[in-house]
Amino acid sequence: MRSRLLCCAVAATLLATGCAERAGQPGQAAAASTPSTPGFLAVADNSAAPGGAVTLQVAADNAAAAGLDPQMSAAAASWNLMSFVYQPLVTVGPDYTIEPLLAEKWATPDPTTYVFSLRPGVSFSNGRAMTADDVVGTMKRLLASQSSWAGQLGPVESVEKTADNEVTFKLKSPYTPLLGALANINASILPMKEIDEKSIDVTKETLGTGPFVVGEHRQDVAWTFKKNPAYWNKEQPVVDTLTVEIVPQEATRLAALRDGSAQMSAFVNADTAKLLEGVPNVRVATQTTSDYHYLNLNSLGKTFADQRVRQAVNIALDRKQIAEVATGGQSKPTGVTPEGLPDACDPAKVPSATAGLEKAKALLKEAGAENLTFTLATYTTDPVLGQIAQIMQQNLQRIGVTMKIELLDEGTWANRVYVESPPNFEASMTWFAGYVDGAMVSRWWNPDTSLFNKAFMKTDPELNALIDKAAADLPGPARATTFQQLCDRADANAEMIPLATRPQYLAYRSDTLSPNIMANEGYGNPYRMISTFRELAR
Amino acid sequence: MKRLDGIARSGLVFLLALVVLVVVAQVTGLGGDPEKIVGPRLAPPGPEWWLGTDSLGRSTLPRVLQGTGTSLLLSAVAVLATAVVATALGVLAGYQGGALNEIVMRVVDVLYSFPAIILAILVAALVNPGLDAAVASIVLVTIPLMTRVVRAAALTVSHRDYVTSAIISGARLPRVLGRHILPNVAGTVAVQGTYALSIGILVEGGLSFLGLGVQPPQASLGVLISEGTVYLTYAPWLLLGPGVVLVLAILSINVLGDGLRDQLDPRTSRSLT
Amino acid sequence: MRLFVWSATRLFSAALTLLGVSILIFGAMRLMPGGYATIVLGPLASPEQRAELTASFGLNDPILVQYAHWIQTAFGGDFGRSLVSNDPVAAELGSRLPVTLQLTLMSAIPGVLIGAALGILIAVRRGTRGRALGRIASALGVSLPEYVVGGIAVYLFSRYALGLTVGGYVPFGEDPATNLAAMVLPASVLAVFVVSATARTTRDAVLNVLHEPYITTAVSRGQSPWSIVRHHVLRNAAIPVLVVASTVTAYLLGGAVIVEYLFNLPGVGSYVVQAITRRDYAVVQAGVLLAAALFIFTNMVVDLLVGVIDPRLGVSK
Amino acid sequence: MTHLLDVRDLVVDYVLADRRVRALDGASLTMASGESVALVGESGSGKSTLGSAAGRLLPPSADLRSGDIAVLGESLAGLSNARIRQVRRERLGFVFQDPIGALDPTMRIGRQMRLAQGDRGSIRDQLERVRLNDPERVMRAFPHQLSGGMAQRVGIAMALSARPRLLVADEPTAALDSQVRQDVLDTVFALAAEAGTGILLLTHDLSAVSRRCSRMAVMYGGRVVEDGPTAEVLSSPLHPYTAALARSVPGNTARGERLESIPGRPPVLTSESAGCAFAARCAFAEDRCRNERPVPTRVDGRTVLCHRVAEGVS
Repeated sequence: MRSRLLCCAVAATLLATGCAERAGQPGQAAAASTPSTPGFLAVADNSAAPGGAVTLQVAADNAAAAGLDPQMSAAAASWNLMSFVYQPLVTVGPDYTIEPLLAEKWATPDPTTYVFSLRPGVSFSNGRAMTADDVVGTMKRLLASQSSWAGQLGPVESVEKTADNEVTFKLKSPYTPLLGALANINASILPMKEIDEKSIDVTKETLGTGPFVVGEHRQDVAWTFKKNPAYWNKEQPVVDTLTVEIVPQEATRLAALRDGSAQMSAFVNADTAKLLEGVPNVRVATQTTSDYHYLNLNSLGKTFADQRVRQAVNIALDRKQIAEVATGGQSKPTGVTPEGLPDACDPAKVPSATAGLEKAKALLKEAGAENLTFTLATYTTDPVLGQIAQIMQQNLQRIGVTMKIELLDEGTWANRVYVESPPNFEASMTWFAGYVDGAMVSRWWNPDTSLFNKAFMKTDPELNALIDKAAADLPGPARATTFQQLCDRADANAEMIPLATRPQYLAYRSDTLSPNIMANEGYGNPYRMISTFRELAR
Repeated sequence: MKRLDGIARSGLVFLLALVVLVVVAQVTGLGGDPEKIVGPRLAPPGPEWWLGTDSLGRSTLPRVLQGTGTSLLLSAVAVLATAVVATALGVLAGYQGGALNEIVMRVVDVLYSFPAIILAILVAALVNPGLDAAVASIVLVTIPLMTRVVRAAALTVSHRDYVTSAIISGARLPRVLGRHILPNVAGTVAVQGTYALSIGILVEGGLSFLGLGVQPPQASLGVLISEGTVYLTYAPWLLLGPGVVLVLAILSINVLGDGLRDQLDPRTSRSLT
Repeated sequence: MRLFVWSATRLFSAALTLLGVSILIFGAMRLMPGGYATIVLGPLASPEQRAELTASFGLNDPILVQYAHWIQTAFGGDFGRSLVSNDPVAAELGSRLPVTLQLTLMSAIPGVLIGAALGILIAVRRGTRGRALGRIASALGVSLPEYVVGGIAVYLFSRYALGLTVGGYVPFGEDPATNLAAMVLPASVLAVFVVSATARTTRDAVLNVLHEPYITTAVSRGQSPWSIVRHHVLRNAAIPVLVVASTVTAYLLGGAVIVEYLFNLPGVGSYVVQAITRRDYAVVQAGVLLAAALFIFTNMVVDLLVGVIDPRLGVSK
Repeated sequence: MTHLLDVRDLVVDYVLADRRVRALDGASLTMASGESVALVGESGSGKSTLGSAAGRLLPPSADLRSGDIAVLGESLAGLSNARIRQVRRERLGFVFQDPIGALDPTMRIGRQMRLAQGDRGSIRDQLERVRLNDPERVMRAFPHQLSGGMAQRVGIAMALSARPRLLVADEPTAALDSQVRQDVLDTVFALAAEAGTGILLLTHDLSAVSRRCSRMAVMYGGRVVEDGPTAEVLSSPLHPYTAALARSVPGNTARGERLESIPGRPPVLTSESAGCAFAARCAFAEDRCRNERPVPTRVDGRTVLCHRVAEGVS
């Protein structure tokens, strides 16, 4: 089977590497090309003439309660759409490195102080220049809001305008993931002047500094975006119009790629490459992400109150087989800190990975739960969940445990897990976005701060201490040890059990589109470098 | 039972053969364990797995057999329930007429004017997906049509002379319904039953296509076919296996239905020359 | 006068049925687990956020109050706002109705006509081989699930450029060529079912009519077969055909969800199904009412036609 | 001279799903132009099959084994479809038993008359000829809005509108009540006589036969067992079955006399009958009758199918 997985378009060394102080224009590509650029799956061919149009197809539209307010949305689908219009201070480069965006450069005189120098010449799409006041106002609005992202910013003490184009963050205690958190769309800079004057309602309209402005939007049908004339990077966006069609059915998106009516789309099905095999001019690339599926055992419920029973289940799971079978070998087992992020822990070293099936049977015997039977509740919108469930079912049979599977529609599942009190499930499965720093997603293991799992997870002071230490440690071997201890502890508690990473499969028309796609993605946005996409063969 | 004509008979034979094969596979585990992962994913048909393997590496043959069993059983149970309810409602409405008839027809109209697939999804969401949701959806979708047909049949029968004479000679309602109306309506119920059976399988298939049908790891023809449609381009055998079985099963059911109905009132063609 | 009385009773029973549908759908949506807030706010939202959002849409009022309010505004043509997009539901349904109507018309009308013609041919042809073939073919047509036929069609027509596109719908007014290129394929996938269902019913109806004594009279008068079919068979067999036509239209109006999904057509059916999974009450209630109203309307039209064709049953009695 | 209708030894079977039924087992009958003949017999005797065969209107399941049937010298069996239709249009007329059922329920009477008549003559006149007093209303009416008598008059008007040479009336008045029955029959015979149309009246109403038909043929077991002038056949029947039939007619017996019914039931033949079909029920039957088929013999102006007719049985 000819593997057409990886594609190596004409490449050019892209970014000037540098130390903490970064400078340079993202997306600026030199002419020379090398077979493959580290950290990239596809690199745009800059010889193609600018202008033209690009059509993308995505699975879901923005369906946030707070409409288009970027600070309030919690779904990757919403983040991606808004990333065309709004921009944060910093962004994520290849291999999860933090790159400058609206902040030209930043300095960290001490672990609790971050001084950002704003990029000159940046304005909102209505022409008004972005100021430090916009940045400060945005951060204050975010920290005061009920958005889940407020917590992710960590222990922020103050955000002050310290010079004309300079904003300084003061933290109560060191918090390494701050830069990662600031790189997400939730933290993008809003037109605070207009918001304070109430001349704009951000839940209904958009006014950002990004490469595009919204043309039209028909809910659940399509968006059209136009080039933002006032964009600070004069050479971007390369194309004039961007159309984003909402197409939930994967088979239909595959068809659109076959007949060329769409130029790029993301898929969840691991066999996307196989399904598009033999179709001329279609390339499929696997983008590794920091997202991962995890199993949730309700430790406040009757069945899994006993830690030994939970550990037995944890030991019996074969993460390698889950990664191999459910995603065709393109995902990897992971611990709490997502596999692939800097300093991430090694899932092979956690206690459950080294204990054998006999230990699991012994634990069950000790706990008096030899022929344990329980039901796993998961949902249908992500088909991989059903497949993983069926593999776990066979893994558990090896230690005499019978697991029934209940595939619900997402509304019913969410209600039984998060709303009903007491929570109406023994075990459930879903996935986390892993973001860009190991310390960010591990915050969800502390029910007191994450709240959503307060009703089905015990508070473990020792684990919480490790979580806070992980956030405070500076990147490096010290933090790696803390992460490993954190992974081991969570693994022993066996309440929220990470399984395997959740890659995205990106397919695009190589005859009409020349995109820039990074090999890794922390916020589930395959179109992060949309402003550099070029239309070919016009 | 007068002889069914050729086509209907072959339909009946195929159905019986299918049921026997499914039962034998269930009992003796012929063709392998439907839930065990036996080989590489999406492997083409070969000696160990005659219909190839699915996206998890399980052999498709035993899953098709299990799926057929589930779908047929599911629809049969649903159709039986529908037959009982629809016959009761239809006969009462058809024979009694008046207020009862009006109420029954209004309820039936309400269900009938609900788009079938949406009714099925509502039920699946209310009763949580699974066997009972699938059965409930099929029952709710097939009851309106069947009640209407049975009512029409009961209406015509109740105008026949032999019914009037039974009433005149003092037969009470249960006797009239039991002895006179029911036997004559039974034929129509049987015919409509076969059609309801095929609608049932299609409705279950539609639910599975939208992900709300039978729960994994159990399979139904609908589940197998919707997965097969996804892998159509790379692993066509995933669709071919269950697809052929489903179409042949429904075809034989429909053809059997035609045969039964022709039995009731044989309508051979006539020449117009 | 009699026509007025007849239609008045029909309208009354139709209104009653619609009321029944509204109660059923309203109740079903409220009973369904997983309120709107849970889905849209997602798991990370706090209970207070959920409570505040639910209250803001008046979802905490007693169920009867909500129902009364909804029915009252519905009569005024305001079906409330979608909880997801906050746009008025009536507008969205208005823009989606033409898609479903066009899909229905493009598959029902040719489907019924071809089906009826086939049905007559099968019934009148005396060759046993012809009839057996016709019977199996029409039984096969009814047995093919749309998602199988659709799935195959989606693959074939996207893989090889055969002139028809998968998706890419634009309103007919805007660009008829692209519109047809996007609509012909889904319409023909649905037509497979329509043709076979109509053919089967027509075959039975025609066979019934052929055995009527007035056909023998016509033959005894030396009327040619086609004159007999044209004058006597068509009119008398029309009633069961009309009934199946209305059933099929009903199925297409609300039921063509799977084809709308597969071919990415912004129709009413897929919109309602998506709204169900998102617990977008206003959309589901309005969508289902619309589909039910259209179905009841088609039934009334068919009843009227039946009355015109067969004087014994109809209005002019 | 060519007969109006010439049926020679006609054998017809009906092929059903699981068996064959012999309806005509060698029936012979001739009619001269303008003659009115009554064909009498119990149901199952084959008279309807003979009537239908006269217009080649037998259903597809009918199988014409042997014998021939000719109208005005033209044998019907070999005719092309177009020709047989022309014969039906120009030479034949049919009136059926169910007056309302024989009319298309969805079409007004006027339009159906136009279909039957083509553009010959005015429909009003035709309806007046059959003594329907309000032609306008009848023309606008639908069949179910007419009474049985009126509908049958329309049927007759249709059948005679093309001035046929032969009118086959298959129990035309069976569905009508007695008083209307006589008027309808008077109308048919009067109009037919006026147009010189021969009538083949299939009936089991002997009283109607005696007053109107010059000749009468009695059918039993798919054969014509006695054929001759009506008065003589009724008054002095030569065939035992005809005698028994005559005795069972209520009108013919003196007051107080018991009506005699014929023991046994009419035969259902599945193939050629070895002997005389009536042998099983005949008081005078002997071996010859049971295993030798009787041949038609002429006895004082009548044709009879009975071995012992010469001995003056009956």
